[in-house]
Amino acid sequence: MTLQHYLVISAILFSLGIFAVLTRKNAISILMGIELILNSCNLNFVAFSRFVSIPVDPENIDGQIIAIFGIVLAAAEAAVFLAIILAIYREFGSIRPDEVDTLKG
Amino acid sequence: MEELSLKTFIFYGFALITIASAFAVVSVRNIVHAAFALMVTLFGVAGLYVFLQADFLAATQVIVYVGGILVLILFGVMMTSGRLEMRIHIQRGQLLLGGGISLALLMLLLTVIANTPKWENLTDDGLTLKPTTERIGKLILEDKFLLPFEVASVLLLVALIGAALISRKEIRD
Amino acid sequence: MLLSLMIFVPLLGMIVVLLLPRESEELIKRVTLLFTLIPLVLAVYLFISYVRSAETQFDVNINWIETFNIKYHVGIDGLSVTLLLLTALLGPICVLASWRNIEKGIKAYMALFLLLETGMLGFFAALDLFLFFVFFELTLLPMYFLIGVWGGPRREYAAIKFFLYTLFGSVLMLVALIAVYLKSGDPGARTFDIPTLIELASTPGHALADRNFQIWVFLGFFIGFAVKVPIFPFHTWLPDAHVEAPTAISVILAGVLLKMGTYGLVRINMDMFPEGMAYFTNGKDLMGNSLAILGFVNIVYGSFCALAQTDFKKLVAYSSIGHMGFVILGLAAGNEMGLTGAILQMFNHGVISAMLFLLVGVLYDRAHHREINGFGGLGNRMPVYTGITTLAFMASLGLPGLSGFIGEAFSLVGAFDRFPLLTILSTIGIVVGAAYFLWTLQRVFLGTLNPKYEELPEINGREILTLVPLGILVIVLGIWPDFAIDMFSESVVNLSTKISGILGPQAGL
Amino acid sequence: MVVPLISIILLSPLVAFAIFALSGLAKRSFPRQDLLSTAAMLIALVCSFFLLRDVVPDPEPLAVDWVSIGEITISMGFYLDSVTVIMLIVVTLVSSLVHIFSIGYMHGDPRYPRFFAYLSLFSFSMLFLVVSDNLLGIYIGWELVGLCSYLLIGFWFEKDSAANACKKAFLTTRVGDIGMFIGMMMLFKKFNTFSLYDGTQDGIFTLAAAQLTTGDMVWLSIAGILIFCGAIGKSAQVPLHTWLPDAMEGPTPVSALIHAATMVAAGVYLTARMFPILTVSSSLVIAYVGGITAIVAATIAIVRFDIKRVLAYSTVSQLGYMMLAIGAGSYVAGLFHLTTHAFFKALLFLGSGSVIHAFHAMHSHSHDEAHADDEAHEHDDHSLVHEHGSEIPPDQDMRNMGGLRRKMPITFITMLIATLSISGVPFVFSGFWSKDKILAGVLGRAMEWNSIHHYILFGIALLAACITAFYMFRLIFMTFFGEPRNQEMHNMAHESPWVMTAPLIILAVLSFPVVNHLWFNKNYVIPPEQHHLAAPQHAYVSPDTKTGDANFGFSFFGVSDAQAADEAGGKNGEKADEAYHIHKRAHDIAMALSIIVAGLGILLSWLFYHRRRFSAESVATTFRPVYNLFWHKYYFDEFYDGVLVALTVWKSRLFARFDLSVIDGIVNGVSTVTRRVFAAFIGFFDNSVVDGIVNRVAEVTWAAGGRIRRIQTGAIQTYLFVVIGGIVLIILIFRAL
Repeated sequence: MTLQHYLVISAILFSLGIFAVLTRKNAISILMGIELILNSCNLNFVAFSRFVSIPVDPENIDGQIIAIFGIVLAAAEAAVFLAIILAIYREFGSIRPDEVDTLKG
Repeated sequence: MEELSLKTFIFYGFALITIASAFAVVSVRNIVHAAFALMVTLFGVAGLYVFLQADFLAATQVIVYVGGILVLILFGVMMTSGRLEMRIHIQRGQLLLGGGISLALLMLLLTVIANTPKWENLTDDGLTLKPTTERIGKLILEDKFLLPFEVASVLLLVALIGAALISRKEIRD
Repeated sequence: MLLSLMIFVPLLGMIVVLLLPRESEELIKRVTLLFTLIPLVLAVYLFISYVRSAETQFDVNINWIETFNIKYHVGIDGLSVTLLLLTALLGPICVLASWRNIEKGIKAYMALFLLLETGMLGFFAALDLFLFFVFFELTLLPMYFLIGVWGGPRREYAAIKFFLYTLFGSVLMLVALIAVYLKSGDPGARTFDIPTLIELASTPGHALADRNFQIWVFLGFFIGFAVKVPIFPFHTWLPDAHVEAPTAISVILAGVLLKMGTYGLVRINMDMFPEGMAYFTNGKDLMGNSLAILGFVNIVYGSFCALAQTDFKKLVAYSSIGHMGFVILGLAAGNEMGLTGAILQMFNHGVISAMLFLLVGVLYDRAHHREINGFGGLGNRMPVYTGITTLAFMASLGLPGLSGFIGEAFSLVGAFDRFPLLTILSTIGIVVGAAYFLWTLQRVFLGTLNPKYEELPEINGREILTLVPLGILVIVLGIWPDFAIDMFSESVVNLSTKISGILGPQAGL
Repeated sequence: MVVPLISIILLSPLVAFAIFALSGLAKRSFPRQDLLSTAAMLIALVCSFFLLRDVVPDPEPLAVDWVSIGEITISMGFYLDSVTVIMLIVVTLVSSLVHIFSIGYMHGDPRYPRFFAYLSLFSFSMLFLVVSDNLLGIYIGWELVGLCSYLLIGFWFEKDSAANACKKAFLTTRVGDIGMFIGMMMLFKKFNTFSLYDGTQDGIFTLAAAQLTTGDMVWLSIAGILIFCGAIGKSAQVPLHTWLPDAMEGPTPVSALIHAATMVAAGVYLTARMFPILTVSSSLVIAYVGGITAIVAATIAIVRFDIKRVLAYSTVSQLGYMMLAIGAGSYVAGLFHLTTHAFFKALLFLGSGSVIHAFHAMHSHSHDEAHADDEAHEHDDHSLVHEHGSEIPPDQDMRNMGGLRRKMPITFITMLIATLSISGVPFVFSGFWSKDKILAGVLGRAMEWNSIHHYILFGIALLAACITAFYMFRLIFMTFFGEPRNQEMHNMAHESPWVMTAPLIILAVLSFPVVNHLWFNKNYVIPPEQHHLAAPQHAYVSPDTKTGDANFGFSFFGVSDAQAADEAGGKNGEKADEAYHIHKRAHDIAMALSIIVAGLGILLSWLFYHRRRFSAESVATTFRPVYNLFWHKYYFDEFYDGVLVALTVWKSRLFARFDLSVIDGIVNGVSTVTRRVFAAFIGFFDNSVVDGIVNRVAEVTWAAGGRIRRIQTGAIQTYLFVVIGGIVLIILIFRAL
């Protein structure tokens, strides 16, 4: 397995995540897209850490730790995101982002 | 074309599962189905972690994502819609534009990956890492990542409290 | 080091004042007083420990901006130590004079005042042309605000006028200054150092010693200083500024700022450009008499204008113009008597006009107007005030035994040697001077008491305290002028030999 | 002993004044300033007498370096010769007596302590002037006495007339002082020193004498005349005499001390001090000024009714006399008359003060109120009698007096003695001797040089002597003889207390020739030599002034003529002998003539004012133009006020307006023009370009805002589209590059 394999997978996941974020009309779907993006990033970190550090220090696992932090971040983010979604839902009765447009100029 | 060993085969399998389920996440109309597809994706990524010899991370991925976040998402779906099956409505123009942009982005990333010589032919063949759990524990708790770790824990705390506060019913008081 | 300490102590004081809370006004005043007393003590020490010679002393010479060879070079000679003493003396007096009559923003006022004091002290001590110019300009800004914010009804007009006038002069001065710098040597060897420049300017064959160059540069500096002095016709900012400025600022304006002009004339124009000076004072033709004519015009014109004033402060302001004319006349003479008289007159005018403005301020604080004809018969109501005013008036009109006389008399005696006719005509100013002061004395203090002022309170202890040191100086210098003359006689002899070496003995108008 | 004594003389009055000034600054007043000042003056008087012993013939000045600048050294110090000592005694004596008199006269005045303090300051200044050895010192004293005169004339400054008078006095004398100052500058330019006598360096006199052989007489003459200008101002000579009569607004003791005995005589003293450098031409100018003053003032005095003004004009006239004497080369005679005049004129003033005191005591205890009240009142009664610049206060108006000799015997007798003295009644009164000496000196010079100028001057002097006798007796007759003209005031009049009469009596004694021996002993006062008279360019035969002036004393108190002649003959041989004979003859003629004119004057006065044989009014009507001329004091004041003062004020207004409109106008104009020109250009630029741009930008922004705001959909996904699309685009662009 080469680095490029992982990078390609990661890139596909990332693009799909972006696609979800851009096109879904449901906040929770958007959240899922974001989770995809985060996963692709974590995958990137771990892959780079693994392959690029081999000539220098094969035992380096810094990328993994960053990925752990990424997961932590994702967890926190998911919690807050859902809380916000709940609040919005109470306020607007909808979680469709295009209906939540009080900032419209 | 390289040799199709078992390991390679399994790797491609995981990759395929991951990508296919991710595609399902963004494409199925039922949000609950999407959530379950996401679960598959997350499993796939965990599998890929195993291939990268990140055992602890793979476990974490399964526990936190599948056990935590995904459940959270499902709760969110239930609490907002009142029913588990919820149709996802997509406009055509938006779909096309979003697809275009995503595709462009993908093409871009792929060209970058293909055209960066430094990243070519980097393999980890024949190298096995020692189990990482212990080292991760040490790195986090007594080495250079102590401070980020503490910050992350505070972040989690804050997120916890914040989420509880925001989602409270009587917010104005 | 002591000298630098003296210059920058008020600046430190300014910082301290700025750190104090706005509400504790008494504390601010006391702190300001303290920070103006320190330079006074230092100035007295310098005055006493100054060794009589023509050399500069207490020099500090360190690099400041090396690219242009600008140095922080300060030092004193007999002339500057005298004026430093005057400045340092007027500092605390002005603070005391501002004790009660500054109604708003006392903190900003005191801070600006301290900044002004640093500028003035630095100016008199600077021995680097650039530093000299920096300090010269440094006095401008606080002065602008002090007049423009705390002044009378037309303060903005007066402040702008003062500012633009002085700036106009400064610009010409700056041009001349740069010209001197560029001519002072090859690139790399150029200097702003005043003693060095003086030496170069008297080295035959050096670019600075060129007669034509000196004449032009002389003119540039002269106009810059002439605005400050002020010399006719650059004087009209003075009455306006004085009338609008608060009392203490008038005191500084007349007591110190005008001296900056004449000090510059001596320090730069005479000492550095003797050839240029000689061109304007050789007495051969119109140009050769021009400086003396300006002095004469200042005396007579200022005196006559003063005679016509009915605003007390304006009268004193015009009298200042007249009295500064004696300085110019004495400088134009360029001989020992004339120079001594001119320098003495600088110091004495500083003391006397300070007294006069303080006295006007005392009256203004009580009656809230300055119209001379609106008073009358105050002599009975305020005998002590009348007594001090009479002393100041007499000193100003040149009564022998008081300091004003010595300066005037020596200037005239010196000038008579070279410009007999102009000097004789200038004596008209003495008579007119006596006339307007006595007339004022009569209109304000003599005659029957104006019933409006039956309850006018007598001058109080604080005000007396501000006037007494000046009064003592007036009397002491009148009786024993050598006390001051001794300080700068060496420098004067040096200068006069330099000038007369070029001029020769011939007389002008 | 000399320096300590002089120091005590100078310092004691100064200390008295300083105590007043310092206590005033502390807003308290020293309890007995009167006694302090008087005591100080008496100390000075005693010390002055001690100094009599220390006089040496040709003394060195006792000087210290005052200012030194390079080569130039200006010294300040004392010069003590016989003239100095005599002046010291005169000043301290008169001053002491005036102090004592004032204790009575000024009693009850609200500013009583201040009066004595001023007197002390004056005494100091006058004494300083007298003892100074150099021109600058004299000038300092000169101006200081002027200040004191100013302060004392304006002592009752509530009166506008007093306030005007003091200002006028100071300014008028200042004009003269400027002349003196210019003269000093000329001498300094020439000789580089202010010292008169030889000390460590040569003084002006020596240097001038050395210069005379090379001869720049014009320079020296001009300098002499200019210095004399100071004396013209201070001694109230024509044309600067007008301040002295006005100065009578001051308290009467002041008039006696300053404006009769001492300060005004300082001019004479100065002229005498400058005697060695007076050239023939400057002497002649001085003599003429003196002569004209003598006659002009005397004629004005005839028609005055204010008792103090009469005395004031009399003083002016007598000062003219002294000037005439010095101008005619009679150095000793001038100074002699100065001393005798000091005593009898002080006496006359104090006597008149006694009369005024007697009168106004009834009005009010406060002087000023009395004056203020009566001024208005006076205006209605005597609208015709309009003294220029001021009304006559009723207590000084001789037309309110008469018959006082019984009411005030001491005042009467003492004033009569003084009047006899000033009128030149022969032999027993000092005034006769001094006046006679002047007349003789002038005539002697005239005969000796055969000079028409001096004959004219002699005639003037005789005429003035006659008029003097006339108006002085007019004063006595109007005041003390006849019937009281104002019964009410007369009833209230009384003799003054002893503190006032005692000084009168002492001065009366001094009006007899008790000090004459000082002047007749030729070894005591030695006239300085006038070297220029020996200079070759003068046609006149030089008389030896030592013998010429000093030797025609009648052997009454002084040395005999014969004795003097012997010495002169022994020293100077034939020429002196010849001069002596001329002067002897001149003296005889002058004495006879002076007795005749004095008698004539007294007789006329008696006929006019006592016997009423002729009516003064009818004479006045007959010679209306002449009377008017005298009455209006030759229109000097009108000329000064109407022309010189008005011109000065007009000029000052002109200058001020010029300053305000032209100079300041130019400045403001430049700023206006700058503003306008720039404004025209910048206004255009501003409106069309800058403002235009601004407005366009605003419009565009406004319009754009209207459109662009639609982009702000409020939908997050729209934004995300843009952001991500943008990123992709940017990367694509950079990749392409």
